[in-house]
Amino acid sequence: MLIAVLSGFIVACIVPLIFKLNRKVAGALLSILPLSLFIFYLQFLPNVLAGEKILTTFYWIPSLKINLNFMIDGLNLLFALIISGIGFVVYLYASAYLAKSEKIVPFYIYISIFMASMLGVVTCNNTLALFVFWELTSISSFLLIGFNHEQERSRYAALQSLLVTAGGGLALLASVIIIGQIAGTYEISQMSAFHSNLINNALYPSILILFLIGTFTKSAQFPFHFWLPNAMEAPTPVSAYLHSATMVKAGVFLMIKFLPILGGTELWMWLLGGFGGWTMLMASTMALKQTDLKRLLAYSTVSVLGTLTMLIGLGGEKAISAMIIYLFAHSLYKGALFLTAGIIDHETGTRDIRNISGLRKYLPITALIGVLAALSGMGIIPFIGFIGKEMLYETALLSGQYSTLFITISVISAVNIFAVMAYSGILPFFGEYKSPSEHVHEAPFQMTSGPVAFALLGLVSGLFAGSTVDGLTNKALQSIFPSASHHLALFHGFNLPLLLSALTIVVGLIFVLNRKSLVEFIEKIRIPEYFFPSKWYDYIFNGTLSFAEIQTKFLQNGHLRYYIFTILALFILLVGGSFFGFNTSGSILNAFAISIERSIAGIDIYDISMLITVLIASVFALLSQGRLSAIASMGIVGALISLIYIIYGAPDLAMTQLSIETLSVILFVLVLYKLPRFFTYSKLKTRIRDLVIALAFGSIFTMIIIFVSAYGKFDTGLSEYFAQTSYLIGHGKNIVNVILVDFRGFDTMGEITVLSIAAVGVYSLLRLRKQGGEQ
Amino acid sequence: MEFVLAIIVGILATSAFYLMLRRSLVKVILGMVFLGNAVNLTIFSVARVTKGLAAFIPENASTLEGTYADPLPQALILTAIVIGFGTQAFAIALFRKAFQKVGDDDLDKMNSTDIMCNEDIPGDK
Amino acid sequence: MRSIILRTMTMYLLPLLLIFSVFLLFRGHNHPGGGFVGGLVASAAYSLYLLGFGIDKVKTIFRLQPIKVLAFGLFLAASSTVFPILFGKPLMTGVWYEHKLPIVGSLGTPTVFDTGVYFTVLGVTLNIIFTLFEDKE
Amino acid sequence: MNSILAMPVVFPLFIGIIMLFFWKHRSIQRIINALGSTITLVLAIYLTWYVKTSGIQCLYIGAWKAPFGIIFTADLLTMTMILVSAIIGFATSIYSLGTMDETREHFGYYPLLQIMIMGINGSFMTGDLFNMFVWFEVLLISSFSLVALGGKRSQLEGAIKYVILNLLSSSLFVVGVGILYGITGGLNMADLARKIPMLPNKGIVNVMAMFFLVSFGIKAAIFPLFFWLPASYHTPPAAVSAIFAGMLTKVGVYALFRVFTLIFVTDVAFTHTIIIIIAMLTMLSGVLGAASQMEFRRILSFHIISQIGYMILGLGLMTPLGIAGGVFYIFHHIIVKTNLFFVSGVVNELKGTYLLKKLGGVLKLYPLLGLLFLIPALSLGGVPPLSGFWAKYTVAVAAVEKGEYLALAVSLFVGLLTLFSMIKIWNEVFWKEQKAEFAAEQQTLRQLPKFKIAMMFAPIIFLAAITLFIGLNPEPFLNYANEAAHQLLNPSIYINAVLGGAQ
Amino acid sequence: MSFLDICLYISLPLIILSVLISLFRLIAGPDIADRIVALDTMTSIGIAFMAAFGVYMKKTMALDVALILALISFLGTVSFAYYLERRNLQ
Amino acid sequence: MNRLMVNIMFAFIWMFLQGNMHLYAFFEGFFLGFIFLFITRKSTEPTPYFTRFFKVIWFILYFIKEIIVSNLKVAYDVATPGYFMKPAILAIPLDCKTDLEITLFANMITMTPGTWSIDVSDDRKTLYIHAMYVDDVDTFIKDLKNGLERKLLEVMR
Amino acid sequence: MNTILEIIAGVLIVSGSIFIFLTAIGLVKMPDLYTRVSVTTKASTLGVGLVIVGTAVFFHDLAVYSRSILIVIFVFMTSPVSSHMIGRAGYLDGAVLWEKTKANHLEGQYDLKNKSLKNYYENKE
Ligand code: NA
Ligand code: NA
Repeated sequence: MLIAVLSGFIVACIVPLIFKLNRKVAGALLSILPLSLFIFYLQFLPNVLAGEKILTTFYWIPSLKINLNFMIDGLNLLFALIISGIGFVVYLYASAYLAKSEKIVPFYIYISIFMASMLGVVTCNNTLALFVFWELTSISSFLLIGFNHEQERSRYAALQSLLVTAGGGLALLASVIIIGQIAGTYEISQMSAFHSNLINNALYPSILILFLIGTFTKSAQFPFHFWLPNAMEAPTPVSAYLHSATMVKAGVFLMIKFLPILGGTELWMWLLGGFGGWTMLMASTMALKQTDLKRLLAYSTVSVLGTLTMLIGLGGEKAISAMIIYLFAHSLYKGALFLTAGIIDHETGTRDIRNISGLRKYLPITALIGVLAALSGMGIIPFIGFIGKEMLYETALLSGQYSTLFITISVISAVNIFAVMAYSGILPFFGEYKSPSEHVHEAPFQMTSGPVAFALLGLVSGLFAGSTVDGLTNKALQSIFPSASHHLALFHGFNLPLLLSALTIVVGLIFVLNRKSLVEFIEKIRIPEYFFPSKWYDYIFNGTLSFAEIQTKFLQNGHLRYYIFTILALFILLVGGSFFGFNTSGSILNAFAISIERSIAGIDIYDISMLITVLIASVFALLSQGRLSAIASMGIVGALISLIYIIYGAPDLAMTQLSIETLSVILFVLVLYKLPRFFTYSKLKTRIRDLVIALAFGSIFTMIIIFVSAYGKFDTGLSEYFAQTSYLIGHGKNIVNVILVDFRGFDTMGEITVLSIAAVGVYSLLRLRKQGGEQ
Repeated sequence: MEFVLAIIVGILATSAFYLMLRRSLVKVILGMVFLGNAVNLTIFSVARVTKGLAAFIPENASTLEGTYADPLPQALILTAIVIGFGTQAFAIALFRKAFQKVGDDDLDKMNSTDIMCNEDIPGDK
Repeated sequence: MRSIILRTMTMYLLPLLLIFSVFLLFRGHNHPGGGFVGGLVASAAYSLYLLGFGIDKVKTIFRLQPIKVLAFGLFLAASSTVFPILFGKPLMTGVWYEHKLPIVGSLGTPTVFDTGVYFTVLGVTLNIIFTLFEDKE
Repeated sequence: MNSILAMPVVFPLFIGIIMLFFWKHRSIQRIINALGSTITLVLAIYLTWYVKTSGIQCLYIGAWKAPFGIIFTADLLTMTMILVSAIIGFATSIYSLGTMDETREHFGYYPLLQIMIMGINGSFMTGDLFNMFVWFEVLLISSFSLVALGGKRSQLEGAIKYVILNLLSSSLFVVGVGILYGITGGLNMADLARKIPMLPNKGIVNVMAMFFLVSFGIKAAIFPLFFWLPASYHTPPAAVSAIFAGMLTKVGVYALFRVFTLIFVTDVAFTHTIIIIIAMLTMLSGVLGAASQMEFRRILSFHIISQIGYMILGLGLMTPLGIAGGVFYIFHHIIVKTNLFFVSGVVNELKGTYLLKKLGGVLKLYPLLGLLFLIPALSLGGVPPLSGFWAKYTVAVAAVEKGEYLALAVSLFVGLLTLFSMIKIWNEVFWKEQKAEFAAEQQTLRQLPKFKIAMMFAPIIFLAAITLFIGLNPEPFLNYANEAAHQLLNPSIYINAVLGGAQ
Repeated sequence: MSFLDICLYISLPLIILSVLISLFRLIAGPDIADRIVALDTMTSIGIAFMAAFGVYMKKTMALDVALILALISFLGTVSFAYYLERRNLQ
Repeated sequence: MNRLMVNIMFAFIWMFLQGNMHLYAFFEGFFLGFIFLFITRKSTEPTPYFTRFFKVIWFILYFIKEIIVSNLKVAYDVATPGYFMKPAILAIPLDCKTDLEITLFANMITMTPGTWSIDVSDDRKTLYIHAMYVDDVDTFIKDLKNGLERKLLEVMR
Repeated sequence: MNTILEIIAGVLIVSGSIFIFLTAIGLVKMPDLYTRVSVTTKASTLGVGLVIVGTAVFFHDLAVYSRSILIVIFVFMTSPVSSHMIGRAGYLDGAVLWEKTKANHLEGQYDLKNKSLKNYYENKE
């Protein structure tokens, strides 16, 4: 099972190799992958039909409880078969569709990654591993939407889809983590045991909302639906595969899977039912006015996804059963329709439904596919789409006190979809012949065979529902409601749903025949721009970018002094704050008292005069206009400090300080002799502000010293040890020197390394120009 | 004693940062020299300060007894001074080079890497 | 600088300062001084010569490339730190020659180390000063 | 024979010195440098294995027992850093062979590189706080030289900010060490860890903690102390940027990890809460910075900041998973970030610019480079199953465990923005077609010498392979990180290893 | 208090006072050369102070520092003069 | 002064530095001096060296007297209000020939307070000095030449 | 014996200090650069000399003698050179002479372009 999932990734790695070997048959060769996967999953069918669940375990990251555990139950198997089956068709289709494209290699790489990830999503039992695959589908979808990446639009759409779906994915991750924390497990099959823990947890609303953000973004639910129509920038096989049949269903899949885990609450019902219903209604209406064949199909897909979501929201065996059938039907007819759209686009060079009609003359097979698929989508008896729609109506009618609402929007949407299906699958082929391209001829076998199969399957599975799809869909239903079962039949007798179906067809036909006035009518409804979520996306996107720019310009403003200022401010805040914040026994005042008492006894004329000199020299350095004066005052300060070192018993320090100070002066002098005088750049106010913050910093230093010296050192063991061993072991009487070359000789090693590198750096910095490189 | 030293450190640190907040690069580097001094003196002050008694073992003894200035902070400061000198020397050379390139020691004319980050910086090629 | 007075005095100060620098180096272990100050004094001597006579003249009396001098110093110091490993002792353990030597006093790896410091400081300072001095434009 | 512990420090030093003797002999330096880096890598791998199997190791330099002399201590955190530094050093050395210009090679590029690695390794190895300052300075001064080497205007202007702000940080560091000595009378970190809980006045400990937070914070480029990084990292040649991006800030992060798990653990409620707040702000601020940039390396630079936030968040959480996540994050990040800078350098070699608006069409010409960009870029963006995802995930789970839901939200949001800016680069550099007016500078890969191409791509592939390997097989790395976290959260292990061995 | 102590209590403050007075010239200038003269004088005074302070503390170590000061300060002065001359000669 | 003398001088200085008067310290110093003279070797004009011991002593005493006298003179001027001085910048024609002679002469002038050497002309024939107490220019120059310069040259030659 | 040495040392140190003090006063009081340079020589000759000799007398120790002699030698070797260097630089920098200065033989002797100084007497003829 693991190999099955990984095979896609492995194949992705060798795609370039295969194309190098033989470019012509490579596509066909690669289609063996989904085919064999289909067969692989098909072999589980008997077991599943027998009621078994197959679980395989592979420990991947046990320390994080992330394991590649795969499970095959009815639902998973259904999805796996859809994915690999449609995958096969798409692979084959693309081998002809993209035959001349130079990007066929990346296409197969991306789509293989996608298919593998998708299989991972639908068969993985570990939520975290599932998330891994989930994100991979987003990435591969991104790469595929940006297939024509030379175009700005493609890049925009790709980025948009990625941000929306990956962003949603992160929300999903958050919910998965929190669920994992509460339930203590990441295995989906074990989570339903914690259902009550989860829904009674205080975090439940947040968990649910995060979870739904994840699934809604993937399944293009309002308000995240906008990315899907834009994603039609991708090549048609991609649209057919990812953006109608499989990836967008991943969200739906996950919602069904989590129905027993997070579902069964008011909140669940209202969020899913509400958003799903609204999405269904809105998208189907939007679809009516589309002129681009693919966008038309995309909106109808959104609408169907809304329907599915709504059904999951309504919950209950009936709803889920309806949802499964509806989903299955949709995968078939929408896949077929997309592929016909691809053929039309391929042959006529346009996807604008206003520019094409009567194509059946040249594209007879395609026309057949289109009509069959569209009929299924319209919900015409005896196609599988009809059964799905009947079940939808049935469920909506049974949905309790709000059934009127749900049935109303369901019917309206169904009418819209009816029209849309006709627009996309029937109208292009009938009427007067019209096409921008002159070389319209039937697509090759690789492109038509798959869609034909879909279209026929839609018919067969409808006609013989009870004996074909019944078994597997029943098992799929039972993987959610173990005791439930349904019996699919084309005809349930004359009931309200059938009546509504008839109504749907009638109104739908009116819509179809009056397309122009309908579109005009819809166009008349003026909705302000800011009501559209796609605009929200733009607002949020641009808003984030503007904010990013403002904050970055504010923080990273290029002025060193503001940088230093900020650092100082933070230092004063944190250090000063914690200094004044501590209330242990010895307060600061106490320390001051102790220190002053001790100090005053020791203060003498040197101290005072040094203080005065330092003060004068510093003030002079601050105010001086000449560079040399400033350097001179620096020298004086240095000399004074060495004086302090002498007074307090540090002759080595004093020597070093003096010599370094002199050397510094020389360096400054060598550098500065050509420079102009200082200018006073800043205003008085600025200077006062700077002085205040500098003073605050200086005071913190002063206070810390006073505080520390008032309390004294905790342990003097080190200096005592040095005094004892310096001569006896270290052979030296100058303890400071022995520390420098022996006790802490490695410090000195580092120190001379610093010096050396400084010298090398100075040399390289100043010399490099002369010897070439740049002018 | 520490009290006076503490105030001296305060003065030095204040001057250091006042200088570092200027627009002239030379002043900033001078500020760093001041800061270095303040830092060293701080380390000196917070250790045991004893007037006049350096940590030398007398001629005729092999260990040092009684009170003496703590030698360890002295060694630390020595290291810090020397390192400070190295970095200072580099800073000075850097300043010189920058001055040659920009023709001014005004830091406000040296912020192209932050402000013109989306352009080619003139003088780079 | 063009000054007979400075130049003449420098001629006498140079060896004086150099000898003083070595004195500081070797007494450092027991008295104030050490490799660092010694190296600085030595480089001060050459710097003085540089100021008096200019860069070309100073290169005739200091023939080595300063970078090589500092590399030598570093090498000396670094070698003295790994030397004890040959005796199975941890890095930088002091290894001493038992007898006192003329000029140097007691000889041990720390003394060698300090000598390394001396040369490094000399090389470093001269390298920096020479470079800055030559970089006129 | 623990002296081998010092080899990651001493060996690069000797290589550096030897290369100084061969000043101006470019080809000899190239050979010595590449060879030396390889040996260092082997050494680091051996040492890591050794420490992993035999526990914390100490080297008492000069045979002075702790806490009197300087000691080198290697626990698992140390070895993580040493290993990754050796990997990056090796990769950079190879990459330099392909990309470094002759002029810079003539002016000490390789010695500077080796000494910087010495400083980096020293900072990781040392068990002594002041000695750490010294190593910091060693690496800083080398990095100062490297960042300015070449003397372009942008380099100089960037270097000024880099140098001054880092020196400011060092000053605070050394003062902090001095004051800590004044209070406790110790410099050895284990000794400090032992003494600080016994101090009569604990209030000052928090003051010192903040002192070090600000100082190391500047080095680690946390909010709002990161200014030097975006000002300078995009100015030197790509090889230099790459090793800077990988290693330098991480030294600061390492220092924060060390002191805030060993020394300043007396008032975690105060200190580590502040760290968490800063971590979140760092993540946000950095990623917003990246979102607003349109220069390849500057985007990457801002991302360093934002990623530091994650690492620090792990530290702030102070739970086993948090610390482990932080350690794992450091390891992953260094490799990925270095690699991205490598890629940017190759793009620059090919197209002569780093500006996104001038770039484009790289994917069509060099699809392999596209793949090699995507691996680290998506890893940085936290796309599973690449290494970055596990890192982010671990930290995120740790945040949830601790109940820091805001941190979780921030970390996920920042993850998304990170992905966004990586995709921005991808869109602009690889997908977009280059505008005709900018295509003039471009050269094709075929015109470059074969050797150069090999030296450019080999390290990129090497690091990408590591990223993939970690991503697909994170278990051993996570186990290692957990063990490291265990050591860090139980300072007594460290203290006993250092002080116990001497008595 | 011995005679020597009295002498030192006179001379040390006198020397310090001299430093402060010289500082005035350093600040007042007016020219750079005047400041350099002041600086040079201050270093000379510094040498004397160290010697006298050594007597005061009964320690000879200050003399070592004084020796360094004598050597090194000369270099400083010469380089200042160098600076001044360069400025005017170019 | 020839090189040997300088070398011996070094040996003594080393002895002083070492603070002991043993013979071996002398040899150490001699040895080191040799090395440094070798390192810093450069041709200085070799002049025959005679130990004019008494002359030197006399000269030093004379010089110290000059220093004290002029010091007091200047000190008096400083300590009292107002100025007594009549300063001038003067050109002194030089009889000193060698670098050492000129330098010593110039330095001695400087060391006596009230006068200091500003510069030596490029042809080394004129020393420009600043003097504080110049009653008459020619007399002052003559006194200086006859006093300090003549005595110095006597010692040196 | 000790007391006599101490008294001598005390007297020497005090008188040295007085000279130093007067130097400082002179430095402030004197009207132009040239006279200031003249005055400051006192600090380095008699001032420092006397204090150092006093110190040597006080310690009465060979090591101190040798060091004192060295200091004196250094000071005597270097300080006149310093004065010469500063003064000359000051003159070239255009330091103004006191208005009561009697004569200025240097006037017009410097050739700044060729960095040379002419012979005053040669010029006259
Ligand atoms: Na008077
Ligand atoms: Na005089």
